[in-house]
Amino acid sequence: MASNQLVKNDYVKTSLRAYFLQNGFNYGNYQGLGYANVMYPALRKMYKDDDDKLQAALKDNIEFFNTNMHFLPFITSLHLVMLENKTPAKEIRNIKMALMGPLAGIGDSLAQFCLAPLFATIGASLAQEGLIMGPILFFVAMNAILLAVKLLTGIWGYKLGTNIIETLSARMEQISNVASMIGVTVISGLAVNFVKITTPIQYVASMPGDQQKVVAIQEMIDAIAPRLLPVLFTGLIFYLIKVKKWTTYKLVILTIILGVVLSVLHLIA
Amino acid sequence: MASNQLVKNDYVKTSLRAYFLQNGFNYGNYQGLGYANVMYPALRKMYKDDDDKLQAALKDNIEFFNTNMHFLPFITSLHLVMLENKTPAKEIRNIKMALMGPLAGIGDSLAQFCLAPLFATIGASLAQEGLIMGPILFFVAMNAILLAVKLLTGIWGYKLGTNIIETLSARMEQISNVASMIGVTVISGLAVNFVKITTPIQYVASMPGDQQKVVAIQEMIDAIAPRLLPVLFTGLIFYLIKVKKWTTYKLVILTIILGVVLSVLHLIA
Amino acid sequence: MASNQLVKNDYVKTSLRAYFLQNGFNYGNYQGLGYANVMYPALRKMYKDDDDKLQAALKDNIEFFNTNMHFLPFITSLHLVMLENKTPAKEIRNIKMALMGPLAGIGDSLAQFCLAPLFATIGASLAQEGLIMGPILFFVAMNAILLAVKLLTGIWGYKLGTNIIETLSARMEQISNVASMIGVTVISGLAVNFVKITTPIQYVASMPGDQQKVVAIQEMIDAIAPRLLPVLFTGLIFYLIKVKKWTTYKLVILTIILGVVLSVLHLIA
Amino acid sequence: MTISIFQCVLIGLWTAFCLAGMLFGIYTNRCLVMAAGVGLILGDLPTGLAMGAVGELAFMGFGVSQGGSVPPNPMGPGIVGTIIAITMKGSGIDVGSALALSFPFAVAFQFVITATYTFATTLTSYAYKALDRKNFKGFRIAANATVCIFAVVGFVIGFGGAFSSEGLQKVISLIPAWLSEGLGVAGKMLPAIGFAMILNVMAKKELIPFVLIGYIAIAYLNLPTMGVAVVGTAIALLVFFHMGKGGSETVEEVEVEFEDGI
Amino acid sequence: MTISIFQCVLIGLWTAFCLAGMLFGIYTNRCLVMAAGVGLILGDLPTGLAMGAVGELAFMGFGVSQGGSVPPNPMGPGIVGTIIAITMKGSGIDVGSALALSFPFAVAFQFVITATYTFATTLTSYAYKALDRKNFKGFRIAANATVCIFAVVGFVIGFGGAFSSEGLQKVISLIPAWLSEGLGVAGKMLPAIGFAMILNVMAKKELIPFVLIGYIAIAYLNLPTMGVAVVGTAIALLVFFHMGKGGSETVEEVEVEFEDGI
Amino acid sequence: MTISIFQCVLIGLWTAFCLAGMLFGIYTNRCLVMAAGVGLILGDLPTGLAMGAVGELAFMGFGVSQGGSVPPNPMGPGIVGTIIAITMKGSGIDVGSALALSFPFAVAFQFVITATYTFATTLTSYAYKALDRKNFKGFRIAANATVCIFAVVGFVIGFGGAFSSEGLQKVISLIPAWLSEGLGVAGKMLPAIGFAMILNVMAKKELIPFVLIGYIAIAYLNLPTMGVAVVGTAIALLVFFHMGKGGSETVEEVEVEFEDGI
Ligand SMILES: OC[C@H]1O[C@H](O)[C@@H](O)[C@@H](O)[C@@H]1O
Ligand SMILES: OC[C@H]1O[C@H](O)[C@@H](O)[C@@H](O)[C@@H]1O
Ligand SMILES: OC[C@H]1O[C@H](O)[C@@H](O)[C@@H](O)[C@@H]1O
Repeated sequence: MASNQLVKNDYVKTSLRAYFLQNGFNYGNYQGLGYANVMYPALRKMYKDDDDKLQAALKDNIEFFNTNMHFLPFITSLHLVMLENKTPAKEIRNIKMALMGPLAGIGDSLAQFCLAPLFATIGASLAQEGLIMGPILFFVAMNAILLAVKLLTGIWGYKLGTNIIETLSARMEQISNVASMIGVTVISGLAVNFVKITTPIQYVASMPGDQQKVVAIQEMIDAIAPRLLPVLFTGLIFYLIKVKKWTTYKLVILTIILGVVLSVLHLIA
Repeated sequence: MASNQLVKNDYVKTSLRAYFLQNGFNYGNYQGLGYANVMYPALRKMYKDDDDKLQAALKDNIEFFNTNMHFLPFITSLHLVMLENKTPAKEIRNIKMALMGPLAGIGDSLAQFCLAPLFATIGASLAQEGLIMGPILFFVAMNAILLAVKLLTGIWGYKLGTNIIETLSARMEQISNVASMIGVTVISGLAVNFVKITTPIQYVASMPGDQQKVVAIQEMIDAIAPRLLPVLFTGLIFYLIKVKKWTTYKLVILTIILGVVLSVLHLIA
Repeated sequence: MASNQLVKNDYVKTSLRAYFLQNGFNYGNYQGLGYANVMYPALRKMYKDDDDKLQAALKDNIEFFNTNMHFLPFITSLHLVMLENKTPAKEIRNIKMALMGPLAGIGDSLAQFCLAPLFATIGASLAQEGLIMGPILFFVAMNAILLAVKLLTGIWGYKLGTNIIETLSARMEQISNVASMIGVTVISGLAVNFVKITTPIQYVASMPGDQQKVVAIQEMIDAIAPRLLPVLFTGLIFYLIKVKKWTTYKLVILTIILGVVLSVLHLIA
Repeated sequence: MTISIFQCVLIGLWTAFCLAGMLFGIYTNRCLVMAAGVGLILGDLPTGLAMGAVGELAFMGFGVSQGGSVPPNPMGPGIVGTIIAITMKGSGIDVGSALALSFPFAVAFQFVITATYTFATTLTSYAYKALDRKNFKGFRIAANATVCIFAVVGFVIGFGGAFSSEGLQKVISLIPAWLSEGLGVAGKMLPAIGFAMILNVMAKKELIPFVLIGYIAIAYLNLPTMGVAVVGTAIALLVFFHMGKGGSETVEEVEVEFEDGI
Repeated sequence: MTISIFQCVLIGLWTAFCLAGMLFGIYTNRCLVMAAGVGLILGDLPTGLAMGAVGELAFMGFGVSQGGSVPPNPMGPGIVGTIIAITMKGSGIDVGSALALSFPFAVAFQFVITATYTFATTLTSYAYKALDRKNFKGFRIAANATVCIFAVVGFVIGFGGAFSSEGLQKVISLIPAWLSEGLGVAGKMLPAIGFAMILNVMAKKELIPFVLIGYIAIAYLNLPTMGVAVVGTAIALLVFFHMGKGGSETVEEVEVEFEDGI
Repeated sequence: MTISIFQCVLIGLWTAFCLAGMLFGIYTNRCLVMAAGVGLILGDLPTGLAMGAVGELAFMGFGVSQGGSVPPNPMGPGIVGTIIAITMKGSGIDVGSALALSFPFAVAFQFVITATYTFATTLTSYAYKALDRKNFKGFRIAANATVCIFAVVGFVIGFGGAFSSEGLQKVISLIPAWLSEGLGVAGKMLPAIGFAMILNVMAKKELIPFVLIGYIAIAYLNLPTMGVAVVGTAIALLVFFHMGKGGSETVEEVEVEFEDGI
């Protein structure tokens, strides 16, 4: 009779199942179904002969869950270690919930705000030169790195065991703060870089001696601050989202109307 | 009989009277006379039938006062709100005095160290190209912004009322610190930018094979640090002011003599 | 009979003797012999008629000592002041030992990580143009500044006397921290600047319409991060030193083998 | 240019794969990737790549789904936009205009996905019921249902987009020059929404300095993306290591103050 | 070139307005503004603008009056300097030399203003007395007296400067080339005084990093003024949000004050 | 080219002076200085300067001895390398190859110096014994012995290097092109060791931000060395003044964690 003791391989397998975390995503319990499903084979092995326990364990873990999938293995590994150590269910739940938020922050910052923009920028510039390498590099680099993240965090959680967990969540919080500082820096930079608004308005100033001089408003704006118009427009959108609680739909419509009207009036280009 | 209750309009009017704050400036009580004068119409309305109270109020407020005029309305509005709420005179005075310093810091940093240099630089560069827009832009931009500051701070003070005043003055201190950090950054930058000293000294180095090479001292200085001479000279002046307590007159004379003598000796240009 | 009271000149002389601090350097007591020797003339004068005391003083000071020689005069001056004030030997020793570490940090950062790289870079660039001024400037500038440091710290220690010594060592610790922040910044910058590794690998991408395009790997690396290879290599070496405790010999051999092999394979250039 | 039924099916399958990949987190749901595939299938890789590049940059800010939020979907430019760009190359539609024209689709797809997530909430009770009956297979079906729906949705979008491309071309060729130019201008403004959305999720007032640093790095110092990230990292670590307690204790209260934000 | 009596009056009125504007805080007392007006009045706007630009940059550091301090007054270059530059354009005096020649005036005017402020201290006791008699009108006259004196002083300076311009020209044409060149060199050094004065008022040692940052921003990164301000703001806010109030001892208090946030 | 015996002696003396100067802290033990001297002595200053420049930059990271550590010695390129470069100029050896060829010597000299310091430990007991006998002169001899040994060692190295230059040339001319090219490549990688050694001594994890700042300053902003130092100073002072206790409290823990470092 095969053992119901988990071996390292079970941890790795569960880590890789993070890819399935969002397969049942919904607005009720978010990644809850997925979480239970990711854990399923390991739980099945632990409670090999005990359908009641498996049922209970799955039901417990269907509850609301939401984190960044690439850092999920850290949580699942800890979870399994604790189960094997017979940690009380309530404690496990606490830790799962405590880590979920910070890891979402860390993971989203890393994957979506740092790695993706970085490789997308490089990939796009290669694609712009007509090289198929562009999308390939993007796809391969992202997946290679994120696969590594999954495996490393999974193994790290496995090795870490339970002993230092208490200090962990505070630490994660701090690291998450750092990650969001970096993320905000990058996103702000990208916003400035990719939102493009300039004005073609010019006027002709008459100078002494019947000379004339063309004065471009855009140049004066640049003298005040480079890329001022994109910044102001992004600020406006931000305000509409934050304070006026506009939906994306309204924002897109506003932007398109503004763009078309101002372009027709030759106020922006 | 008209009410002696102040309405919003009285606050706005008093805010605009900030323009008169320095009309009686003197080295005795600085803006003391001005402050009383700015408050005059509002006080007149409050003590409509009571010349004694008006007299007392004015006398109280002639005392020493000094702040940045553009942020004054914040103080006058709070002052009026408190008067209407029958806040004890001593308390009003405390708040007036507590806010005066930090607001001077904030206002001077904003107006004199950030806005003025910014628009003066842009205006001067337009003027240099022969465009009358230069001085006009400078004048209009400065006054539009500073008028807005007066109205906004005035209305803010009015809305804020008295309830959170205690925490305010500490807060102002902090903001004032931030403002002076920004101010010092800008001023240092401007100093480096606008003080101009270079040396034309060169010497001819003989090289192997009877070749010769002109070595410009200025280039070596630049290699050590760009704009080193202006920085050193500004540092010297700073030292003379700070440690030796020199007056402006002495400094101007020193600079002119230095400039003329070193220029005649072809040591600087 | 000449006084055995020290005069200012004795302090200056002892300060200048800092040049001899490392004349007896060894891996037993480092600058211990040197320290005693630097102090010798002053001690001789103090204990003019008392060989026993001189003997004891010298023996005491042969013990382990290690600091940056240019900042040594600060310690020797304090030492002498304290001796004259009859400070208990134990206390003197404490202060000597407490200052030794931070001053090593400050001095090494200043001399070796800031001044030397600065003037060496300038000197080398002049030398590269064939100007003998290069080495001369380097030598004169370094020695002039470091001589000034010796004299100033010596005089400062003399003036400071003993009264504020207690707070000093904490301060020195802080200043040393600041110095190492600056030092690390400069050294990291220099590493990035002076370690040079690039790859000549190229491949030919076929494009639509039978066109071909040469894609240089180095350009793609630069797009990810400039000077990435030198940074990675320096990181590798750092790891080998820190974690694997490799000696310099092994590192040099590894580097030479790597360089030769990869160059032969045309992987780096 | 017309699209064969075989190509329509291929595009449908490709879109199904890419959209499902969004849930798998494998970054196929990006304009850069999708457009290249469509280009290959339609035999015009260069236009596919060009469209992918332009759309990727414009949707950079939208390429983010955080905390369950659903941004406009890159299938807009990546699938529909690329079809437009390739089939109408001869009629004066360049990738810029195709991008602008595809925006309404991106928003429409966003609707569809939001609807899917909402509808999928029923899966939970289904799963509970299956577990009650110890029907573990049923539970696993529920746990994988969303991704299956996505594959179907993706196929429909891809196939439909390709199949109706002729009708699409007719409609689009009616668009006057001033409008398509205006749409182009609007297209370059649209990324602002994506970035503002992210900043809205992340922004606490303590992060304002980092917003400014990002601005400086790009607008004044012209750093590349990676450079901005390195600068951000340096300063974030500076705060982390050297502001010690100040920093970490602040955090909790920050969360509280989050509501009133910047 | 000679100046008509009518122009002299106009320049007097303009100067009166500009100087009074210093107290009103409307930024008319700037070289850029004053020189343009003088240029208009004398019918040579281009020279007025050129002089305004050069003088404005040189007096950038002086354009500040803080805590009641009185810097050299821009009427020097803005009024007198511009008159010199315009009337002596033919005699080899360019705006650079005119700037240098006007410095003594700038300092002299600083004297006059300081004297006015000192003399105006008598207004206070006058106001008190008026109030004692409930003579509110008297109080209000006192409260507006300084600005009236300024208007008169401004008129005298402007009118006088214009009226005596011929004498001025004679004196100036006696100045040898080496001297006027030397004065030009000195002119470019003079702003140091203004900046050092401001730094002296503001500087605590805690602000040294910001002095360095300003230096880096200009000398190494060549940022424009606004860029320097943005960098300064970013770092100041970083300190504000993440380091508490500053100074070593204040950290504890920071913890306490944190509740009320920004 | 051959070297006269007189030149050999001169090079020996020069090397003795330069190496002793390492202990005196007068910065003669730098490639830039030593190579120039050798160039002068051999009558080929230009090559001496070129070699000095190249070697100085390569050994920048080694130009440091901290806490008693002994880095590869610049006498390698400065003395031996320069001799090679000058004498073999005609045989296709440029300063780059000479640099690479001199590395083994630099490491060998490092051995010799380490050995000297180790051997010199015996001086301490000698000094104690001398003091026991109140033989102060003996004490002083001990206290100056290391520098004397260095002078001798320096002379031997300089003289020997010059004297054996012909044999050296023969050996070197046997080196194939691919190897000398490879050595050149390795030469440009070697500074990494020096820098990593310094960073190892200094680095605590709290300093990581400064490592990044150094990287940014050079790799992205192309600042000169002095600029990097100014940036570092600005930020270090910012930490010093504005993070107060946060900073200093960390420090203690830092000391503890120092062992495991980054
Ligand atoms: O924010 C955490 C997490 O939330 C949701 O599950 C999705 O938006 C994910 O993309 C994201 O990683
Ligand atoms: O510093 C506050 C205030 O002081 C004085 O009143 C004047 O110098 C004003 O310009 C300044 O705003
Ligand atoms: O680190 C202090 C000190 O240690 C040793 O004595 C030597 O390496 C010196 O160069 C260094 O200054």
